[in-house]
Amino acid sequence: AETVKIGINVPLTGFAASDGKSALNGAKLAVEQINSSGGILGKKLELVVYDDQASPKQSVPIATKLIEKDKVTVGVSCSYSGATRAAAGIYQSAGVPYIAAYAIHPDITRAGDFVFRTSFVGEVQGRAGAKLAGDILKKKRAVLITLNNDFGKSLVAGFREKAENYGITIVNEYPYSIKDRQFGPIVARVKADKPDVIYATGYYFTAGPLVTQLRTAGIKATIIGQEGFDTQTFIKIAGAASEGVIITTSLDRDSSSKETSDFIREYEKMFNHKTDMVAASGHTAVKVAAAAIQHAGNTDRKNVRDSIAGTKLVASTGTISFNNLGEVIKNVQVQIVKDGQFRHFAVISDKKLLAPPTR
Amino acid sequence: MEYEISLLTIMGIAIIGALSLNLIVGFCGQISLGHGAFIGTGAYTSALLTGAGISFWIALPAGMFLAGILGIIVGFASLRVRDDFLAITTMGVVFLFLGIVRKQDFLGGEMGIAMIPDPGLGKLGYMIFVLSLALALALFSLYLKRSWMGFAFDAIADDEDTAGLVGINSARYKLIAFGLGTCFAGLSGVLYAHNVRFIDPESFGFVESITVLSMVVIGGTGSVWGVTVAAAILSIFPMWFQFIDDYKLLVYGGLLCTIMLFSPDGLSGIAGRIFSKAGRRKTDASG
Amino acid sequence: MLFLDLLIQGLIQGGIYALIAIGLTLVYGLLRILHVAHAGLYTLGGYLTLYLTNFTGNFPLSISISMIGVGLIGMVIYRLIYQPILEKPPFVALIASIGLFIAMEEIYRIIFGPYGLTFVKAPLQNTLNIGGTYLRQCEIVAILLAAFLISALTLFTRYSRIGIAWRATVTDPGMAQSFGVDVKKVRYLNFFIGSAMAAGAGSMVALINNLVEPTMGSVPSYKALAIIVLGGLGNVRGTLIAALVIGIAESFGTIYLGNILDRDSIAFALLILVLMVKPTGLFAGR
Amino acid sequence: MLRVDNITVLFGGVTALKDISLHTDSGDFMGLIGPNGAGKTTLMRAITGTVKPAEGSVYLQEKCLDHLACHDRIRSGIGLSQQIVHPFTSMTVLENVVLVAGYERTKNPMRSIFSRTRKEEEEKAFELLKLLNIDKIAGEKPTNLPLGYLKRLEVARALALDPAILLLDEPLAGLNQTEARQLADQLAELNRLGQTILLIEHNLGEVIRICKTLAVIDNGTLISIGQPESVMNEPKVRKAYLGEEHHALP
Amino acid sequence: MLSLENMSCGYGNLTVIDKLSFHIAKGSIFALIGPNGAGKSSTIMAIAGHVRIKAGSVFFKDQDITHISIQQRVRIGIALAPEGRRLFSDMTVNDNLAMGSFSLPRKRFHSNREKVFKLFPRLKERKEQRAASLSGGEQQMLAIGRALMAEPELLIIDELSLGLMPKIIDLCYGAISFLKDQGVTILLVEQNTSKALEIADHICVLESGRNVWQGSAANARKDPALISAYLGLTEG
Ligand SMILES: Nc1ncnc2c1ncn2[C@@H]1O[C@H](COP(=O)(O)OP(=O)(O)OP(=O)(O)O)[C@@H](O)[C@H]1O
Ligand SMILES: Nc1ncnc2c1ncn2[C@@H]1O[C@H](COP(=O)(O)OP(=O)(O)OP(=O)(O)O)[C@@H](O)[C@H]1O
Ligand SMILES: [Mg+2]
Ligand SMILES: [Mg+2]
Repeated sequence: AETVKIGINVPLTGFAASDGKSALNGAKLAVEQINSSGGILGKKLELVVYDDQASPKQSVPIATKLIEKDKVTVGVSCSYSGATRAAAGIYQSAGVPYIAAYAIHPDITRAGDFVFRTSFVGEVQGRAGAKLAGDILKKKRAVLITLNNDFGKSLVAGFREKAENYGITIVNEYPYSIKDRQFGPIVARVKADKPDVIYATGYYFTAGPLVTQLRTAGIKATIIGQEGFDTQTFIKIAGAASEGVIITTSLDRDSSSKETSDFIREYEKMFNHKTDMVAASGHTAVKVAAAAIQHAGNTDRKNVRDSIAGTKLVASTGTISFNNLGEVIKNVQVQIVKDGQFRHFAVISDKKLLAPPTR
Repeated sequence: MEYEISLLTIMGIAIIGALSLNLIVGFCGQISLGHGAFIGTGAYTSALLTGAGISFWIALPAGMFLAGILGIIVGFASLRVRDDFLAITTMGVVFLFLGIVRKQDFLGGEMGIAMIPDPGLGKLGYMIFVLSLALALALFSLYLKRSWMGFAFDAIADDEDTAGLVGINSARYKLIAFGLGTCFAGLSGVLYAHNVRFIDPESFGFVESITVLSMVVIGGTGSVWGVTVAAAILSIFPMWFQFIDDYKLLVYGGLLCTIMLFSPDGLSGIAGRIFSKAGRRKTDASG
Repeated sequence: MLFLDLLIQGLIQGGIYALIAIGLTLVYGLLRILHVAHAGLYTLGGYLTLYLTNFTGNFPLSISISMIGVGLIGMVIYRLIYQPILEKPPFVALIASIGLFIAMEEIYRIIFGPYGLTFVKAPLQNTLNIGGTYLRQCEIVAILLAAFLISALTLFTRYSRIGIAWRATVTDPGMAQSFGVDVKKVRYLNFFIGSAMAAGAGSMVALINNLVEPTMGSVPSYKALAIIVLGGLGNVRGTLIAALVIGIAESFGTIYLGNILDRDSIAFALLILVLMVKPTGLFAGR
Repeated sequence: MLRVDNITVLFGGVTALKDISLHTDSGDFMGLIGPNGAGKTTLMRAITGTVKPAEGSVYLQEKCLDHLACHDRIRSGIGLSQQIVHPFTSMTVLENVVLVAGYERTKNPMRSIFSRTRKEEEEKAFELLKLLNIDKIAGEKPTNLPLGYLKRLEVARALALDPAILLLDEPLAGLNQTEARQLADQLAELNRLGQTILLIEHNLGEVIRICKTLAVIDNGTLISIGQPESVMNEPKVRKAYLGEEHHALP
Repeated sequence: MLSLENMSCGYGNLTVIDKLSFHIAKGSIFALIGPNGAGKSSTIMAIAGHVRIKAGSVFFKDQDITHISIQQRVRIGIALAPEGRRLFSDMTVNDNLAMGSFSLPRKRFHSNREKVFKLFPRLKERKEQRAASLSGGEQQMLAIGRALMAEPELLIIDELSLGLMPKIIDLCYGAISFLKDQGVTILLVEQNTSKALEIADHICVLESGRNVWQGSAANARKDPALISAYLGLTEG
């Protein structure tokens, strides 16, 4: 039978495999959900998945292949920024819509009007972090521990941008690389800085050891993380040290939204693994694509693009719409670790603060 | 067709990269684990220049030139340290390169450089351009191998001290090898940058250097056509092996390992054996 | 105070590096192989210890079994991969080793999953206050284990005459045999000890981070190479000192050079500087 | 021709050569003998620049070599055959010699890229192999060849440089008596044709038979130099070199 | 003491020694002579276990040693000073000697070393020097000394006089006669034919991997035809 195809490039092998797997699982769950409720346009939805090892070198031919050989209607990137940015140009020039699930490089959507992103650009979330620290928590002295890649850098750029507005002094910033797990020197220095809040960017595998080591050294300052922390594994790694860590993210575990709670429940059932933000992003991206195709009423790529641009969808990561650049507009969820679980802490919905870039 | 074009372009770029390393490793016997740095130098130079509005046709030689200069500087290191020490030093060069690029805002830092201008040849035109450069480099390599320079390289690769004792200025030859090799590495970097049109530090790291080296070794160090074939195959290996997706890297790693085990002299060794066997059979038959 | 803290952190890191690198030095020293896959054994050590600890609840027992197990696997790797290509030019073994390392990481990912694993109940996590410096028990144990294993190795090589057999085997295995050295045994033993030490390091790192990932060996794979080269290739004492030097340099460098160079580049910048002055490392081993 | 002025070589605490001065004339055939470890090879290495003397200078045809790198010294006119053979194992015996014979072509690396033909060099190399009686192994790789052949290959390579002076370090070792005699005759013949030679050798019989001058080094110092017969008759030479029990020439 | 029975050996597919037989009596000196490439070194290395024996057998002290491992041979009393010396070049003179006595209890090292130093005082002076930096002759002394450290019953020496000055050659031959008087059996390869004829009890002449003459040295000395034949031999 004929199907509607969505193409996915995702790192399934190599260093980025764990994120790739989560994102792909999220996407698979979305397909499962859609198909079990009748598919779209009366056809089944099908994913065409290729492993890109998070490498731009591979995502380029993959994009070409998805467009030309597999004739997908929409492309979804479940990969990192480099691979996504390189592929975005291909999709744009072929006139095929492309949705980045969680890659945060600002230039991705600048490839053109066929490229969208369902996750926050780093700056937006960074600004939310600043509001959280200064406005909600009323902290004054911040230390930044920055993951030295596009993710960490853009988050921190946003944080810095708004810090002053909320009365925060940035005492110091310490960069570290994504491969670091030992933060002894940084921790020693942070201790001497005596901050009252620490804005730490990173992924769960760097954040877990980092938080443990900060607490071991007797540092009591509040730790603010972001969506990179957002997985149960983070809590497992850091154990008791993770209690009280606050993060900005897209996924509200205590959400009253049916879409979100269904996602969390069904994900765990289907994959026997706790869900995380990356999985929710993959899920959301596919849902957005599917809804747009349904809405367009056919698989004409140009029509689908227009329909994506006009999206207004309740997804697992909140209510989604796009601005003229293709950047997502949605609220930022604030979660806190309590008794070994992420719990609702606050929602930031300040439209002006969260406005994504428009050019 | 576009898909095939993009694969062939990638292939051509990889062949240029591998042949350039072959000049250093295969011809002159100087092991280098840092080729990514020179490819990266070419890519960054051209990306910056064309980004600033300068023509691709100027950026291309500029990228080669700068990579070659950097290569000669590293070549000076090879005059001082040898063998495994050199291997690790060149590996250090790649990490240093990355470390510096990462922290330099004008190089895009961690974010890399996006929207690198199109050279304006069209996809097909670009592919033809890349493939003809690859062919030219292969021919040049073949020529070089048979020239007196190649002969002197052989001697240096074999035994540097003795080469000195028969009057060969191995320091100069080594610098030339590094200069030439890295200059062509720069070429492959330039071509890469304008093909993918996005570059970031990670694309030119240690893993990339090792990938190029494994093309050379699997092809058979020093064998021009062997290296060419190996680069062609390995560069699109991930695409070919999409169907075994989850096991792709496992197969790749296993393949590197088994080829080394069963044919340490690489493809050219395998081919050599097949031909000599075939040749023998023929003479058997006739005799 | 900050100075002292940084120094101590540098020593801890250096101690862990030493454990990994000394195993690698042994292998390099004997076979002249840049054994990148050593880091794969380090990762395996972490996984085994983690699984065993979660299963038995006994960390000392688990780490011992893991070290022995990984030591044996090291011997198998030697037998299957390296022995057949010993006579070939060095980069043959290097590429084989890299291939093996890639394959190992992928096998771990396929078997243990791509996500990091953690201890169900991580032992030795209590914090001790030593004169104003806070350290966890596991960090102290890591240092002690490094010190213990390395001194045991030094004594063993000195008093068992295995050291001299080792060195003789390096220069001329054939002649070493002719004077009664069982070269095969020496090589197996060497791989056993080297791999077991890698497993010890992997286990301690697993515990300190409470995290084991398929890719946890990627940094040690090349940093350990930098360390053994800095130490003079094949020189145990030199490796130990180089490991500590790099640990401390990184500790201070992260703070004072962090905005110019990242951590990995610091180690290599140091390495290149030293090699330009002393082309055969801090302590020539050959 | 070749002049060595007051050379002293130190290895850590060991003084390998003490203030040695030596001089060969054009067309000379000088034998250099001395006990094992006397410093003969070290002297040769000081001349070619592979060891740096603590003091002293080396001149070749009145040109000071002190600040030249090894390959430049060789190019100034030294042909060297080493005590421990070092053939290029990846090349055939013939190619070993061809490479060296092309010294003019490899002189300037930049120009070497533009020349390809090896015809002349091959002919010349083959002549040399014939001269040394190893032409029948021309096409073989040196890896497993007996030492006797490799020694002669070293000599052939040295000759391929058309050197002003030929430095030979124990070229006869590893050859049997017949072969040694043959090679010695060929050397004498070369010398007769005008080749200056400095020969280090333990095979006294041959040395005395073919050399025109004889120098003796003991313990890093030159103890005697002159006509072979008269030198060999000096008691201190006999004592150092032959041991007390020898009272007559061999 | 040592017998070869129709031994053939070689490398890969190449056979270099074809059906060689000889017997060496205990306490005698046996010399192998022949032109370059005749296969002398190959024979020796086959006895020491380094070259693959393809057919025939080797007996030592009435024990079949054709297939025993290399490292066992030194324990039953065979020590080797090979062609090219093959010293442990990165190790000091002292360590090289220590390796010589590796198969013996540790305390024998000192007493044996004293004996070697007495024979070659030069080595004592160079005790802490790296073997690779010794002069050619010193290296040869070390190679012989190292073999002696193993207290062999059968001492195998390839190219004894290579690169040695006459005085040391005499010294070495003196040492060999001395060892012979102590009951050590010696197998020599020697290019210097006259020397070999002088000292050996028995000789065996090899040519292209075949035994062309075998017998007592006394007979050989009396056989001018043989001497001229051998001296007249050219290689190949
Ligand atoms: N790198 C070095 N370090 C220390 N000592 C050295 C070094 N090289 C040579 N020697 C010593 O210098 C002395 C002279 O050595 P050289 O090789 O010149 O002797 P030779 O006269 O050539 O002897 P032979 O006839 O045995 O070859 C020897 O005692 C040797 O041990
Ligand atoms: N490792 C090897 N592989 C293949 N062939 C070899 C090897 N070693 C020696 N040969 C060949 O075996 C033959 C016998 O060599 P061998 O070294 O035994 O001669 P030899 O009598 O000791 O000569 P010499 O007097 O020069 O030492 C030669 O033709 C040689 O080329
Ligand atoms: Mg000498
Ligand atoms: Mg021999």
